[in-house]
Amino acid sequence: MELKLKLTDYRTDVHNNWCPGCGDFGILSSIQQALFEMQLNPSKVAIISGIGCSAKTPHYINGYGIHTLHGRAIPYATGLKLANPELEVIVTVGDGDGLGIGAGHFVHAGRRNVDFTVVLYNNEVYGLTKGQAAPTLNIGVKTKSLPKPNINQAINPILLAFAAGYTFIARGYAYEVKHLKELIKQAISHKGSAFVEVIQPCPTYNDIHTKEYWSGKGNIDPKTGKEVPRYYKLEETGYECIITDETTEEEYLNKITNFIKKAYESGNRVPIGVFYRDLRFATYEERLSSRMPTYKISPPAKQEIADKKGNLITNIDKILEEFAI
Amino acid sequence: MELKLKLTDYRTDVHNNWCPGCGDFGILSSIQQALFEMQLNPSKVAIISGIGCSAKTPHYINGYGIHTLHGRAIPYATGLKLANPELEVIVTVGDGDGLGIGAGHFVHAGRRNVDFTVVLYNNEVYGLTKGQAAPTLNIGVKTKSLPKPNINQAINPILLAFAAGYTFIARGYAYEVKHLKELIKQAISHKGSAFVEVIQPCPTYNDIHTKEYWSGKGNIDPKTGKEVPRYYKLEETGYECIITDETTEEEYLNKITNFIKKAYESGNRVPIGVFYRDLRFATYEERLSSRMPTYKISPPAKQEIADKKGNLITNIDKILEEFAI
Amino acid sequence: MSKNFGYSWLIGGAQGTGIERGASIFINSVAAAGYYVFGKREYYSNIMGEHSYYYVRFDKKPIRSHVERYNILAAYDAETIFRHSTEALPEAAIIYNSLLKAVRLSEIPTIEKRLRNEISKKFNLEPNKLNLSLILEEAEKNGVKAFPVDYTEILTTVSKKTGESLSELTIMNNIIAVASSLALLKLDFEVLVKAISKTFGNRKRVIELNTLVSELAYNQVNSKGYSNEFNLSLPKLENNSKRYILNGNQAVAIGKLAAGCRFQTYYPITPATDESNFLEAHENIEIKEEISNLINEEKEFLKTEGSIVVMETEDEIAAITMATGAALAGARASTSTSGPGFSLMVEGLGWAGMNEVPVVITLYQRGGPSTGMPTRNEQGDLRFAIHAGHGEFPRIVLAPGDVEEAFYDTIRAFNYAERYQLPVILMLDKFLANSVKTIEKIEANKVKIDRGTILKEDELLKLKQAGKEYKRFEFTENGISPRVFVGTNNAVFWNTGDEHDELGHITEDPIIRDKMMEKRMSKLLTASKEIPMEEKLNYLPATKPEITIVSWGSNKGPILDLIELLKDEGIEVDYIQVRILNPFPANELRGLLEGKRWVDVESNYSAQLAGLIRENTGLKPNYYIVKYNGRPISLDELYIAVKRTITSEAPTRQVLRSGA
Amino acid sequence: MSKNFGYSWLIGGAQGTGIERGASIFINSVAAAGYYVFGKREYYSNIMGEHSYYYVRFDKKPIRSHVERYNILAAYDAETIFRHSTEALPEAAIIYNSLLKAVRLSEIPTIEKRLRNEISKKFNLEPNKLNLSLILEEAEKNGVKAFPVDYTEILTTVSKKTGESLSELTIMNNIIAVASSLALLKLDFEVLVKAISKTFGNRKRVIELNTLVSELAYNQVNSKGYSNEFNLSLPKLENNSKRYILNGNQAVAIGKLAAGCRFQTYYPITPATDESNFLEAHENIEIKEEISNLINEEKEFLKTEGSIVVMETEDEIAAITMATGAALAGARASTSTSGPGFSLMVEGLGWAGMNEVPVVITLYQRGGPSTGMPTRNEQGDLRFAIHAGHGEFPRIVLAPGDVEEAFYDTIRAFNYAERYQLPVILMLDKFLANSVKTIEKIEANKVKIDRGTILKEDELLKLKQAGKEYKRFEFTENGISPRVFVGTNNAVFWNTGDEHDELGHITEDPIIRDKMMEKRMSKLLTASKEIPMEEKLNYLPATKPEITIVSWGSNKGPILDLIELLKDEGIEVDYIQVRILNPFPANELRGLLEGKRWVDVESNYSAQLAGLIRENTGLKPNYYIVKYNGRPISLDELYIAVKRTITSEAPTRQVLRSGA
Ligand SMILES: Cc1ncc(C[n+]2csc(CCOP(=O)(O)OP(=O)(O)O)c2C)c(N)n1
Ligand SMILES: Cc1ncc(C[n+]2csc(CCOP(=O)(O)OP(=O)(O)O)c2C)c(N)n1
Ligand code: SF4
Ligand code: SF4
Ligand SMILES: [Mg+2]
Ligand SMILES: [Mg+2]
Repeated sequence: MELKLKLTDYRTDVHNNWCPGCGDFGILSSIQQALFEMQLNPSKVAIISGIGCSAKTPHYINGYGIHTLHGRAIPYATGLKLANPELEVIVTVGDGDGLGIGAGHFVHAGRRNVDFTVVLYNNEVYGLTKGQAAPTLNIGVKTKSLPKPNINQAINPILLAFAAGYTFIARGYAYEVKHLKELIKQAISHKGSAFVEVIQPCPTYNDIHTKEYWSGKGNIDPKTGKEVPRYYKLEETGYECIITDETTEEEYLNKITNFIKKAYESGNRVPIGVFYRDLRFATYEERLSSRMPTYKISPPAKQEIADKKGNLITNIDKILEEFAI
Repeated sequence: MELKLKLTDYRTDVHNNWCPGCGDFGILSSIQQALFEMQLNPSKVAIISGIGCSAKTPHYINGYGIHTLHGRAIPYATGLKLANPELEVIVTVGDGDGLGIGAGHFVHAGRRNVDFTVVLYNNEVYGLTKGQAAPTLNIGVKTKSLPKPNINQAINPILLAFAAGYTFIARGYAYEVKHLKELIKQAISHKGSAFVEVIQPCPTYNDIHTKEYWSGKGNIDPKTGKEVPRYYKLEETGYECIITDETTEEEYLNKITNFIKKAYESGNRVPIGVFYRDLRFATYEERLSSRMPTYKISPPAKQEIADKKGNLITNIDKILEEFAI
Repeated sequence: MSKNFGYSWLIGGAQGTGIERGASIFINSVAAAGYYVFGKREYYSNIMGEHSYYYVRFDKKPIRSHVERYNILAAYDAETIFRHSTEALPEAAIIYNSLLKAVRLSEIPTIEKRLRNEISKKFNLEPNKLNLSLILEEAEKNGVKAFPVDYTEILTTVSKKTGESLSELTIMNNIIAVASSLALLKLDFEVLVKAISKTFGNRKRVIELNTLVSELAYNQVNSKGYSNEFNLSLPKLENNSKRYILNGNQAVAIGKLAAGCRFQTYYPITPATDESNFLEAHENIEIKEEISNLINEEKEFLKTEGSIVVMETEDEIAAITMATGAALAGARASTSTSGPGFSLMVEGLGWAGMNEVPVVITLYQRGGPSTGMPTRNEQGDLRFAIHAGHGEFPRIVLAPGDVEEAFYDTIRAFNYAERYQLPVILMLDKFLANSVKTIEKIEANKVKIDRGTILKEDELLKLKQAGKEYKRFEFTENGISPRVFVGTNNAVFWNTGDEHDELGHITEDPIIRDKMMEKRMSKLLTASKEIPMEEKLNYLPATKPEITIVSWGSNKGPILDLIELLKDEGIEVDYIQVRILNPFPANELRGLLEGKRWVDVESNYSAQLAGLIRENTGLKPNYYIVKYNGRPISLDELYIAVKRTITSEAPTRQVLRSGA
Repeated sequence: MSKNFGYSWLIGGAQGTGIERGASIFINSVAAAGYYVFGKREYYSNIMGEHSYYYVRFDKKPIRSHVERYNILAAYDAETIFRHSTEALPEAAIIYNSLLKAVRLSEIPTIEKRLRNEISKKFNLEPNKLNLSLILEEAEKNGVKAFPVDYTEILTTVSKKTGESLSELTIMNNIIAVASSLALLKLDFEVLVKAISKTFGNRKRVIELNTLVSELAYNQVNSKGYSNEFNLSLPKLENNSKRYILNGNQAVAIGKLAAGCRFQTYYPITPATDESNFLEAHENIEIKEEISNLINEEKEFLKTEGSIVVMETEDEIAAITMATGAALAGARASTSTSGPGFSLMVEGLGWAGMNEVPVVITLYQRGGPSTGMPTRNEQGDLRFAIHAGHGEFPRIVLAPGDVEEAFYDTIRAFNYAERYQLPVILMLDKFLANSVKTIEKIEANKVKIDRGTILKEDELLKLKQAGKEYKRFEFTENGISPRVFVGTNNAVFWNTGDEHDELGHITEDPIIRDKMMEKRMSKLLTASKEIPMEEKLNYLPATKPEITIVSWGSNKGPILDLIELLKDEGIEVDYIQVRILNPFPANELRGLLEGKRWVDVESNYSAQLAGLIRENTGLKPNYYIVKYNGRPISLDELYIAVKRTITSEAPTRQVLRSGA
């Protein structure tokens, strides 16, 4: 039965009400294309979002779509995935959502390494509430809806993800759809918690880091005299950072050092691509299996709990014995 | 008037109910000694804690003592300090408190650089709730009250503080009271958010990283054949990492790289001392002043708002004019 | 109908195309012409593209509510007309962009499927067959006048004259709609010109362009003879009194500044953010000149005036706890949020209650539950505000009913907070927050500032010298212990969320526990005794009331208008507005209600106020009128519903369902 | 008094010195001798050093509560006696460590200042003058027998015999106290030996040592003739029925396993953590043998049985949202917390309500507000549980009254959650959670498993083939739409906290909004209709009741014991225990209460249940009996208070204040 799924099978007919030119369109389409190229069964896909412009994503994707609470997409996704590990779970969060109100969950997800993918829509603003500074906006910057320049330092999402323990860390750009799609595919394929930051222009509120800015407006290559984009692809520079059980202490420190340098690059040369892959850690699902041998074949959502007459089938008698006199 | 304050002036007569041998005693006494040596006026000191064994600290210090909610000491402290910047504010948090439930606030405090000191009591467990794994406990470790080994990766507090943007980062050891006291004094003197992680043995629940462990039990120096402590003092190795406005990009990356190496050191050689100082950033109070010229001389808590008869003195007429027809 | 209700105007268009700005110019114009206005906004939780509209009613007498139908619909997109055509009053005008006549219903993706089907059904045509012309024809059959305006012509002319590109100018569709409306109403053009200037402040170029566009619109409307065809007009009224146009958000923000609030925290959330934005824009505070001169003699530094720190926090947990921290230091401190944010503040609220910290929370209700309908109205959080938090602790909950009360109650909120040392929740809703109204005056000193008992350095020194310890939670007769700001010399104290002794240290002693619990709770009793009746509730008695309306919050607007309307018909009704919801004015209310026929009016599903009344007095309303579709109660639907209670035709529970 | 109340025993000591373990051995011993037991724990929020005690009552008939006074006090530190000496019954025994006679009150830092003053005053001696001897003398004057036991001698002997160091052995003070008590009671030594074995499982060495210590304690007590001096004894009863000793935490945990809960989240908090720890310790689940054989034939994989995932989350926000995520996937999922944690769960609760997700929250109440008294009792969260969350959404709140109900209601909680697709809050309190009781049996199949309507892959295929879309929130008569687990083939759906259409997509359409709101809320009506009366409330009618007691939750224990006590005196009272608090059984309750004299009994300050009753029925109790000092209601104080209502001497409100 060769029922190849079409790209349109990953779309819904819900009216999309993002602003014209919003970077979110690029991210949405990267995700849809990734799902399509991986030919994932929509009924086995769950897209989980928080609250914000970005959080409307699930409604536009044909798959189980769980639009949750501001900042809480990650724990919802964790519960869903751990209850039924056969699901392919993708978490789509805004920068306010994921790193503002949701910073705590973001950090703690890194500690677990649940096998899911977190895509962070970084537009440096709170889109849906009309352009306040997000935690990724640099200090001193004044985007158009701010009354005064921002007085908080920015979070570096790549570095924070690393400090938190994510085992796959990448950055994409919303308008590099093909590249981003590949990153998302890699992130999905990665076993463990994968983090993909996406630079997402918000034409409505972020007048600093616009599409034009990223495409290179005013960024003249002294050699060619031409405008060059303000980002470059890591893989084109030969950069790679993979940590395995074989990596020696010294290699590790070297790799990490290189990684940190890349994580810090900013200004006119912002790297996109895969920053970091750590293959040393078991997924949370595997960790659970080590304690509960039946976990994988019979995860929480798949266990029978009653017979057909509704009689419970759990053997509690043995447990009650502990309390018998 | 030379009324020198005595060490006992920083103590209360509240019965201390920590377990015998708890590392918290060492931290408490380091703080008291630091306050004493700095001769701070108890009425200008505020000690703010969350919830946990560690959180009982304020009750034992003679100073304004604000014992708040689990995970929330940092925002309480932020409000207090910004409303009255003349206060010396010290935040004492547990590792569950500060990095578990409080991880979000911890990260966001780093972005502000409010001029206060955060002391993290790292005992790797949730003391007051009877020994569950704290986010600083390594994966695979089974302390005595855990039914099974821990299945979460640990947070590295030094690295997380760095990623978050703290401008002073140090680590002390609860039983090195003198050394710790000096760290706390430096942290208090630092202009901006200072973070001091303290390795804190919990004899009741942490049977892995005990006082004996840190003192060197079983850690034989191959040369001398003697047991040597599992920690060493950074300053004794000549390490220093100070970032200023003069630091070049390259120097910066080198320093950071060294810092990261130190932050990663573990096992039998754990560094204590000052890891990082960043002098480039204005404090939050200064940032506020740049927007509100009267902020420093007339901060929120010090402004008059009514005349003696209770008539409000704010000139709202001018504002109302905006709405007049 | 139109006579009783004054004039109604509605402007609609896609979010992000200047609906609010347009409405604001319109409002400023009619207000400048001497009319009282009431304006309300309806919009989606969306940044661009979804349908948004602004409703304005204006009259010679004060008004405070809306009706469901309009005299003029000003539209520049097709969707507005598809949605609102049937709400027209018999002789209403519809101003539309003549270019859009061919647009079909099926071409408008932002109209919900259900509504599309309904419209399609109503006109008995498939969505791809039903175009705007047909809609307008139908309207005209019902007596409506449809006035095509050539938007493109106007903008092209402006483009030619000024050199601005046509695409940049499309943002001015809004002003064409506004100017055309005012031209129809035959309003003096100069009034509009002034309103434009006022609206755009010192942005000269923008003012020029808008004025030019307006002129062309006036010309078109007049030259086409529309203004003659339309029978309403707006003569300029003689009126010398100064008036203001304010909404609830603004009234609270100004109230906070006036009250001396000097520390505000917030995490962005609709419809609360506007309050904080306003404060941020006014963060540098001036002191009244006479006082500032006075103070200068004493304190040099006050010459420089003051400021309010407005903090955007990482979440609402930080917002309430940070504000509480600031309050401990002695600043009047507050935070502002709506339902989802308030849900996160609950633990912090309890800590403030336990530690007797005066902190004020403005709670702007919106459509719930959960994320609900972020930009729509509801009064669904009453019970939650009263019971939020585990365990029992005192709090005061108050709910102003209109813009004026919002201002005064904000000051009172801080007074209650400091006098009784507890958290105060000031409840508004989206309707009150986002609706503007003409108000006659704000009497800044009507409410005095009362900070309660605070011990200062010198008093504490005396205490010390007398060998006494300062006890933050000293047991007292009325439950109130003198407060000290953190940082005050000659004292220290402790706070803890745990039960504590008088010093503030943890205790589990059952006797101290009982005393401390009773001390805390007794403050509600003290407050109940001290707060005068008129702050607790508004009672508008009638000589021979047919029924008594009991309600709270923003329903006040339509209720007051209804009372006038009924009076015109010779019908009298009573009205009780409960303003302090906790501690509940049980005795006062029982006194007023016993033996009366009464109807409970609320914008929520469960009639929460009625529940509260019954819990506290045992009394039950004869009728319920509730609404929970996210739209505020309109005067006309309320009129029908209340009249049915008077004639006893009403079922016990009536659900109001109007609103687009 | 002692006759009516059976026997009471109290063991006290510093936290961390084995009080609970000792009590457990004592309980196992008297239970093994055939007695019914009731045991309750009182302890500080502290790890080591503060005073903790365990109270055990035992009798030949079932008992479920405590009295304030004891027959035996078993102490091995001085503090216990300083604190509890005056609670002795006239002929009670106090077992103490003879070495401690010289300890003075002033030497005990863990006694609160207030209490120290009180004791000092009572004995009219300064704390540094008042030593244990004096206390004991005073007790003896009142008829108490003080029995010094030489703890050191026993331990020294053991040390010599076994080679264990004396300091390691001090942890066994607890067993000396226990064994001495049992010796006094002349309990067959073998019974104790068995209880020790049972308690320590396979830790052989520990069993040996404890047995040895016990033997020496028995010898000392007997050789000194204490057992003869003490007039109570515990003959072994003939009793073949199997019994269990369980507390509320355990009953809920076992209930969750039985109910098929397969995903539990928690963030550590007293007194909820024990439940999750229990589940963690039983994370690998066995299926009933007969079923597992049956299933093997069909499904190979089930041979391996199942498991419950127990997640320690980063906070309570993650706990509720993670559990909700798991519930969406189809697992029966729950979380467990107490007040502070529940305060953080409020937003997540609303989302579950809005999205109709079956999730169960066990809410263990403790002394509030705020951090309050983490290890003490209260029923202060009732209103909060019912109203938590902004906006209005359906939830079911139920409160079992004892260990058995805790088990059955836990299963029902999951049934309600899945049948009505909503969050269910199962309320207990510290008293019920931490108190043990003898129970006769647990009938595992008394409550059937009801998962509500769930569409599976094949049914969805049929729907699909019929060209129909699966609608997660389909409008239905009773408000319940068939559910599908995320991951089920042939379907997808959407969830959102925003108001939504039948598919689950955001909508702000006022008509759909009304319908969806009504659909959601109507589920409460459906539940009200379907849930049988006996699950909503327990009614214990009397033929000629002098008064009706109305209460909820753990007060059931003392109330039932009181009813028996009064019956012995020929006094009859009625008892209504409200078990489902939301939706409130208003009609049922009105029917039962109308025209009756009744007294409301609650462990909180505001009499929250009474408020609920009045809100829902208009009825008001004649009397209130409340308690909020953190200690559960004792049988004796309740006896006095209720009797005063019968004789009409009672004031309207009586506050109970007993407990140490
Ligand atoms: C608890 C809570 N607080 C506040 C809000 C209001 N809110 C809605 S969206 C949003 C911010 C969105 O910003 P971001 O996460 O960056 O997403 P974007 O819109 O930029 O994609 C906020 C604060 C909310 N929904 N819930
Ligand atoms: C909201 C909330 N959740 C849970 C608790 C229960 N609780 C009290 S202390 C504590 C953990 C303390 O651990 P840590 O912060 O490491 O401090 P320590 O006791 O180890 O010093 C917890 C979870 C609480 N008080 N509040
Ligand atoms: S506000 Fe910004 S992020 Fe939101 S939809 Fe518009 S462009 Fe996109
Ligand atoms: S439990 Fe651990 S951290 Fe807490 S007081 Fe005891 S030793 Fe210290
Ligand atoms: Mg954003
Ligand atoms: Mg800890």
